[in-house]
Amino acid sequence: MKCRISFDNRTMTVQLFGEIDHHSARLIREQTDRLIHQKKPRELRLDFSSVSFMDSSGIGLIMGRYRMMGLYGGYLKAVNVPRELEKLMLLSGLGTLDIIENERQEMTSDSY
Amino acid sequence: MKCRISFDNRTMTVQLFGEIDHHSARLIREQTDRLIHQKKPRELRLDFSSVSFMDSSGIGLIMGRYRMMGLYGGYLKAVNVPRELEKLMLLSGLGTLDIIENERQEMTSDSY
Amino acid sequence: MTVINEMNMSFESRSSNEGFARSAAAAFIAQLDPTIGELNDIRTAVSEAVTNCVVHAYKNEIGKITVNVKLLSDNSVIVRIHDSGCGIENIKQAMEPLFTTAPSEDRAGLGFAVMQSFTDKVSVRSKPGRGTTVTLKKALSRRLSNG
Amino acid sequence: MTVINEMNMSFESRSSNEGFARSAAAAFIAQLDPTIGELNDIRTAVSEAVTNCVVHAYKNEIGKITVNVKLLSDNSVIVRIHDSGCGIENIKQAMEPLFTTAPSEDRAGLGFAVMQSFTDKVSVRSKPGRGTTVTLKKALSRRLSNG
Ligand SMILES: Nc1ncnc2c1ncn2[C@@H]1O[C@H](COP(=O)(O)OP(=O)(O)O)[C@@H](O)[C@H]1O
Ligand SMILES: Nc1ncnc2c1ncn2[C@@H]1O[C@H](COP(=O)(O)OP(=O)(O)O)[C@@H](O)[C@H]1O
Repeated sequence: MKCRISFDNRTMTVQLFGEIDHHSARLIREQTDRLIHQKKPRELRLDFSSVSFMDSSGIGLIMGRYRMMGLYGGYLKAVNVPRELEKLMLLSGLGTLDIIENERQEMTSDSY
Repeated sequence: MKCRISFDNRTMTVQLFGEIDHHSARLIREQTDRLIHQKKPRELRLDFSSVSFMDSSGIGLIMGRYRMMGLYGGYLKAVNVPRELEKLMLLSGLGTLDIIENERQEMTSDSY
Repeated sequence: MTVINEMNMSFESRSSNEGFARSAAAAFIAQLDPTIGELNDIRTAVSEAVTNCVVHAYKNEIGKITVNVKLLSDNSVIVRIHDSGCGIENIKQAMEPLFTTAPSEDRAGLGFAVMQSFTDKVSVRSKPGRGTTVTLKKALSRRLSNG
Repeated sequence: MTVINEMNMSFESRSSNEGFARSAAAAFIAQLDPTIGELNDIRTAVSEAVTNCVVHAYKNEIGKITVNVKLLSDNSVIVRIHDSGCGIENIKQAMEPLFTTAPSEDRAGLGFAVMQSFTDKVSVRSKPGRGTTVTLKKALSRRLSNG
């Protein structure tokens, strides 16, 4: 599991790859947290498009970053969440926090 | 492991899928041998393009069909052999039987 | 119900083995020709149970984790994950969604909740100081392509 | 050389377990970040050894096969495949390319030859009537991305 981190203005995007579990979450956490502290972005975008597996450790990862961004007055978005991860995301209650960028929205704009 | 069998004139083509080992070879053998006996093709083409794994059971499968085709006065060709299976095919001595359809030939004809 | 095939494995409670454990369990169960969704559910539930052994059962030590997988004749699967770690004092509380004893480590407290929603039945036996056994059961859909 | 991680598994000598066994061994070894070629070599060699247990060791019965995988600190791998089946009378002869005692079943007699050419070292211990242990060793290339 590697992640690729990029910045655009005050938006930090973390492209996640492969399987997110307790083992890989630690590595991702180390890489992202250092940069969050350094750069204090306004928006943290976690891109799940290349994630093939995730368990509740991934939920812990998201929640931890969500709280951290809140402390800095910023916010977090989970984007491009694959269909297979939706079940887990919904179960976790992340849906109610309004951090998952909705695919339906994209589809609507497509259909105009 | 499934295989798809088709006929064109007196050529019988077996498209192999997935992993070829002792377990799956039995199923492939049962399906092909019945049809070889029935239709007595002149040429048997085993297409390896969709094979993701093979061990020496696959060599046994090829050799057994090679002998069977010989009994009927026909012949066998192994076509579209992926690079990863070449090591195994060469080790087995199949190279000397001239049954592997050479990729280099295709490349040569491409370059004219 | 008869057991048509069975597998045992054991490995150390290193976090790098979490991926191995769920992959191996899934590779064994793949024999029953489950749907991709079913296999992903099992992979996820096994990952939760094995991770709990690494994170909670053997907090500051390396211990042994064993996984037993049974394939049953009614097309269902039983996976048993066992550790000889610290055990659970209050199982009922432990299984409540969001309950966790390790919030500082980004644990979401959702491990048992995920196991429960991704399988048909979760049972837990534990003795404080002796270890924990989690048993997951899941029925797979019967498909025509089977056999 | 120290063992940095180790795994054991056991399963029945059913041919449907051949695929599981090589996949599980490969999933464990994947931790060392081998190349695709190296992983395929190991997968193939393990498949040969496990198939031999199914086909030869337990010819007309179902017996237990155990596989032990060790990851060593020098980035090498040891895989041990054990059965308690019929054993091998003449190991030297058995290891000769093209030698097989089951030609009728489409065995090519190349199992040991494949193990030898796909790994660095193959050792065989066997007692007729008691069983056979095959040990495969393979060094993996060290890559910069490692760690
Ligand atoms: N195998 C285990 N050994 C000891 N304690 C465990 C084990 N599994 C779970 N627990 C306890 O149950 C609690 C809830 O587990 P779980 O729902 O998986 O959430 P999480 O792992 O995020 O804490 C854990 O915080 C821990 O206290
Ligand atoms: N685990 C085993 N138990 C008993 N006999 C074995 C075992 N492995 C190999 N043999 C013997 O060694 C011979 C050669 O094995 P191998 O090179 O793998 O070729 P093949 O499996 O195609 O026969 C087998 O035919 C068998 O007689």
